Amino acid sequence: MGFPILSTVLLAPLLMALVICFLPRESREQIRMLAAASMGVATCLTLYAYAAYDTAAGGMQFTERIPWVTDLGVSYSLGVDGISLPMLLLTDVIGLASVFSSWNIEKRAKEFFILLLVLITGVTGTFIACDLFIFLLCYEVVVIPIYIMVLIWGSTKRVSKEYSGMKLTIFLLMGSAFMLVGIVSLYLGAYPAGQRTFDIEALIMASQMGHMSMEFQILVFLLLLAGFGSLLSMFPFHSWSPDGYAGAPTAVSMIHAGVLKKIGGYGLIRLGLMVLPLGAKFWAPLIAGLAMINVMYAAYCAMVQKDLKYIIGYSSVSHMGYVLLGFAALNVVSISGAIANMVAHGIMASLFFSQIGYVYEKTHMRSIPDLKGLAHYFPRVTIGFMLAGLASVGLPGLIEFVPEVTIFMGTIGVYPFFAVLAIAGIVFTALYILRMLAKVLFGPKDEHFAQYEDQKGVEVLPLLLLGVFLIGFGVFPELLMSVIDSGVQPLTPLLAALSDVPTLLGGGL
Amino acid sequence: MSEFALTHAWLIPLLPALAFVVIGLFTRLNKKLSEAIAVSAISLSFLVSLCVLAAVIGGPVTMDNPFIQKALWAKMGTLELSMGVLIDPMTAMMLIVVTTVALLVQVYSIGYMEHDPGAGRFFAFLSLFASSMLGLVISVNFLQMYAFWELVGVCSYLLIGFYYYKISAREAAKKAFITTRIGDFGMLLGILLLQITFGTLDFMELKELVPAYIWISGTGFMTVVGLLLFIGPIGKSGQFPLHVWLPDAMEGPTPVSALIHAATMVVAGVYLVGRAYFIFSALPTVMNVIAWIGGFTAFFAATIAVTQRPFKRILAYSTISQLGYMMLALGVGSLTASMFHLMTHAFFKALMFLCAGAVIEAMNEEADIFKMGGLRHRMPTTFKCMTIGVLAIAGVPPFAGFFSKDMILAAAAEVSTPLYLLAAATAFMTAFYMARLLFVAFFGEVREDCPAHETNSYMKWPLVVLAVLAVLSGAWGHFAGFGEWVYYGTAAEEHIDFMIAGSSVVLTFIAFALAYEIYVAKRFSSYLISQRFGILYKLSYNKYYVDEFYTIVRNTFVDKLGAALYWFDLRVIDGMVNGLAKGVGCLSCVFTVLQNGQAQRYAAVFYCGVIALVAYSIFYAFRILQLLGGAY
Amino acid sequence: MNELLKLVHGVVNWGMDTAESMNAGVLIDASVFYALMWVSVLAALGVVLCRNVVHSALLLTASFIGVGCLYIYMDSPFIGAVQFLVYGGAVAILIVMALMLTRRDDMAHSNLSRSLFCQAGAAVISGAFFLCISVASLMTQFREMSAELGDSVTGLADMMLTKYILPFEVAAVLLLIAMIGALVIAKGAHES
Amino acid sequence: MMDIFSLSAVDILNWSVHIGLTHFLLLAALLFSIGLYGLLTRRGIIPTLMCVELMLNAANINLVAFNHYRPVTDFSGQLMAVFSIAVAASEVAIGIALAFRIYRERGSVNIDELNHMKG
Repeated sequence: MGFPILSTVLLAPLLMALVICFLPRESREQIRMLAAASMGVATCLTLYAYAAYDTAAGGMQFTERIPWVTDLGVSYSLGVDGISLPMLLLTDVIGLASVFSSWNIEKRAKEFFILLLVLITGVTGTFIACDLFIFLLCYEVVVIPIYIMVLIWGSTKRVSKEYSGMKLTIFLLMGSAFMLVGIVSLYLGAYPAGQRTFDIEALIMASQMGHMSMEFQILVFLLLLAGFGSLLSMFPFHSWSPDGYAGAPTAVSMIHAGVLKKIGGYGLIRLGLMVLPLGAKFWAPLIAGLAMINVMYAAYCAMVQKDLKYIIGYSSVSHMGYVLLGFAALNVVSISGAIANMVAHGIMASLFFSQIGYVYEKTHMRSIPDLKGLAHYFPRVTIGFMLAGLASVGLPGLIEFVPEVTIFMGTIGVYPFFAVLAIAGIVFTALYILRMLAKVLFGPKDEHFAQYEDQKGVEVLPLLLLGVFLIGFGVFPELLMSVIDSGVQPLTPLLAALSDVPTLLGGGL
Repeated sequence: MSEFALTHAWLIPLLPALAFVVIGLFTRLNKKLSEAIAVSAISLSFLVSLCVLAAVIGGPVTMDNPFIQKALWAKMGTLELSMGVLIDPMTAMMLIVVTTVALLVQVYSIGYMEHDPGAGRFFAFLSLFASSMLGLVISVNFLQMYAFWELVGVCSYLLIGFYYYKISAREAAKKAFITTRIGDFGMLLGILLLQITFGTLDFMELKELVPAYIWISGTGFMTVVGLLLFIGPIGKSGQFPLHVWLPDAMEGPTPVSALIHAATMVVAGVYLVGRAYFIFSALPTVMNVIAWIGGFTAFFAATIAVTQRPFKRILAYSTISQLGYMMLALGVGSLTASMFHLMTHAFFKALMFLCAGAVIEAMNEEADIFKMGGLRHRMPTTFKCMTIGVLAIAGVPPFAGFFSKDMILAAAAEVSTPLYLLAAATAFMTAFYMARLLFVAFFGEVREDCPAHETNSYMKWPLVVLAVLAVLSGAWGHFAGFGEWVYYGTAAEEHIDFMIAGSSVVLTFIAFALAYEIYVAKRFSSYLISQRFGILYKLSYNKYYVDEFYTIVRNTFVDKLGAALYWFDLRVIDGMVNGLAKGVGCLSCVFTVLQNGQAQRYAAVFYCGVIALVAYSIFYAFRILQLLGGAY
Repeated sequence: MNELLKLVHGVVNWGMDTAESMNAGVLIDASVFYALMWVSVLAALGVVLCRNVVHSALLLTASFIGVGCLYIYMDSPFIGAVQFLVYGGAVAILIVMALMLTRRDDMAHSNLSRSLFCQAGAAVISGAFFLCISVASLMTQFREMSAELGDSVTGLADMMLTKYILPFEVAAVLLLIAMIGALVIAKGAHES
Repeated sequence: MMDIFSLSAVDILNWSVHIGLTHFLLLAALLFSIGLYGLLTRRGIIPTLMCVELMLNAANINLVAFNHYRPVTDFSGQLMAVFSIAVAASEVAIGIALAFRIYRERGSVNIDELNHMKG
């Protein structure tokens, strides 16, 4: 392929961050414009890649490979297949929306946009990396900017922003520590000393050739599960996500909820399932159990929250429970449902955070008792809230419906008890979302909000951008599903072979 | 022409959807333009559905071989979700009913919303509702029906909460959505079970697979699926346990109540049971459950309606009661009776709601019927239409209600007499509370402070049309052979069982006379009667405290449990995390003791190390000596 | 009680039969060694425990001299002489002079020691150290043989100037630097 | 050849009379631990220096003893002792100079105050 699309998508934000470094501090407008331009370029290229992706052929496309550290077997190799392409699209769309939603940052705008662009580059890198080394490298690149951005531009509500920044970073680093051990043992276990490599395709080949014993796979999968689980806010490791989001500035919580959590899910599928199928099958009942707890527990916690961002934090933990449930059922239908749900939740959560961010930016209020009757003065924000709220409730015609139904269809056969409880989750989700919408948006007029004007000009762009995808993928799910299907289809022989593998406690409920 | 209509039936839901998009995005603020777009869209749909009706009557399409069109919606591995159109006489009838009532309600709301700033938004939501209801009617598989089912639920949430500045309205909207959502949860489970056992959700395919499956492995599993599926209609059509949201839904504007909570949405549950009748009719236990829930809800709602004071609330409970009738008809095995009653009920209930709208607007938002009086002089047309409605619902012969209700009573009589007696008692009470409503509101002397005046023309003409339909639909349906047209299994020929019909007419007249005595002639004071019944009256007036019970349940199981879990989350899980951090902290302070700057302290530590080394080497002296090769 | 008797009886018999079998030289040797040992050890204890720092300085000199005599006892007179000269003379005097220069109020109890707890700790550590080294040295079997190496001074001299010439020169340089360094530090560089 | 675990009273007395290498090692160890004790307990700088000197002396004894009682061909032990004495002497010189300077700067010679290098 002539033009290296993926490298440009990866490096455009990074190069622009470098360019911004040399701009003077006062030229806020130029900085914003450049940041938006770079993200615009990246998004257009991703859209082109998404359109040009040949679903019939499937497999890795737009691949680029430059050997980097040959004796370690590390190569700068990028590539996109049915699973990572939707994630890449998600990253760029949310990245662009987050740039627009942090349009009127006054305090140190230059540093903010540099860190934001570095963050987006890191996240993009993790999704398109075909090489574990690059995957880890980009993942570590992500953690630092987030910490700095939470510390400087964060907000101290129930918990001080230092605390939430610290908690966020330490949890992610602890997770990545487990993941690192897992990946290194994968690297060592896959091939003998001579031909060791970090390339994911090769690792998949190794596991299919049976280089890794059953116990090895079970243990390494547990390590990866701890790493990716804490990223995906699985039950015991979920406590960072509500605090993290509440403390973070709008753009960071958008990217964090929207995309960073999905790295956990993507990693679980790419590394957990494809490379360690026996391990995945063994731990599947545990994941399903935790997922069910995830859904119900977070939904209940969201019920009693007072702060908007906390509700969305817990709701994202609850939705990740569905993704985990989809993954644990280990069949093509539920896994493609899980991936689609990740994309859906990404867009929905970032829309929610952009609207809350706007309200917080204007009124400096985020707790539900203070905000009432926003609909009178903020019609566009209300549309944003309603769209995101109804999507998270699973309204057909919006993005969340098809993935959720697919997960349920895939899971109810395998884990009936867990699935029924998780499905009961949709009632609770409806309860806390509608309760929030009712209290915040509707109700009698409140003169206090008269002084603030609604979104106009650039501030509406996040709503438009994410709204288009929310409704587009909702009314025509085939656009999203065909790509995901082509990514998950090659898994069918792998999953079929798993049917007789022993599982934890002899299979789930 | 008819072929064109059939193949383009998917236009019917699409047109109002386009209207919604156009109004929503562009003409929301311009009232006139958005009204025009909305009404024109729904009238186009009405025309197309007329053509469809013509095609169905003329053409080969019957209940057994419907016209089907399908398109792929989403494909995941082996699972294929598709959308499509399924036309059969039942669908055609429903299309006509929905489009007619929607058109008339939209015309009515032009007048009703004259000086309401949010009119554009109102018409947008009405169009969205119309498109999703029509989508539900023509759906070809369970998933499409479930999708539009939820969409209709959301539209009712948006429309009930239309006056969002009223706290009661937004709470009622939330309550409506949550209660129907609980019903949807059960239905979704049923659909999922169907999917994993039969691998498809398509009605026609299931029609062959389900009877075969039941014949092989008995009705055990399918009963569970049937009951789960029936939970959806209980939620949506306001049957007994989940009926609480319907009376509160009266918070919405009256056209909304007329369209959604009388004619269309609430009958979606009945329509689902009708559409999936091949599953339910094969399961005797489920049929029994449906019949008894329907019968009980009818009786239960009628007892409450008798003592209610607000105009629209009486109509709401009467809707629940009539829906109970339809479920009863389905439960006793007569799809024709239920669908026929659905059609006639849609017309006269919409008529009465619109009259209620006119009356309440005239009395500038005063809803309590005991504060109205003698409106028959001030609002003659409304009074005439209201009378027609009351006579129709009471089942007085020439009007629609008589034919459809008696068909249900006849069907019920064949199956089980207790059900018939329950239905007859409900018929008596219906006649009584409707007459009470009419006499209290329209008869008696005119109050001086009542500003009532006749409504403007936009609101009057739909009333008249509906009144005509309320009169003719019964007779036309009966004599034109609704039975041969919409049936399950064998075509049911129309006949009137004079015994049942006669007894129900007599009951109705007795009820009218009783109501006249109490409320017009004031022979017995209603207050005294209510005192004598004491407990019964209090129970009925407070709606058997079902709402309070649900609030208690929600408080304990949702709010308190949520608070407990959140406390657990903060204390235990966060506690562990913070504890870990503190642990590392104080571990480090153990080592700071060794670095306090005093040289001697460092020397002491140094020598401890030396001693340890020397001691170690002494114990392992011999091995070390071998290592050194004994060169000392 | 009777084992004790048996023990004493054994010792007495030993005393009698060694007396006549061993020639007087060995005993004299041993007594000289023990005398010198006790001198230096007691002096060292004095240095450590004595309250007045001047007394401890003088006792330090006594200890150096005791050790010097031990060197001579081990017939290496050159090292003994160097010991007397360098340690006994220079170092001890230097220390006493330093004490005088940094006089503070009452010299009587200037030699303060730290709290009892630290003393106990130090005692434990040094005791453990002594124990370890003594056990180690007792356990190892050294093939003892007092080689007749002849006069140590000439031996040392030619070794210093032939084989170890480099360390010899380095030691010289070291001493020079130490002297200059001491001057610079004591004088305070910035005043000059 | 001495195996200290199977000793009887007579052997001890025999051993104590014939002065051998181990006597000197024990002596040196005793002197060293006394010096160490002094080092750890003295407050002042000069007393600490004195104790350091003691410890160095103990080391020298060992050197000379090994040279004397061991079958060696040259005087490397004693040579080492000479050099160590040289080093010790210079060390004392510098130590005293530092002590003197600290006394003038700080006004006190107490070690506890000198913890500015605290971690």
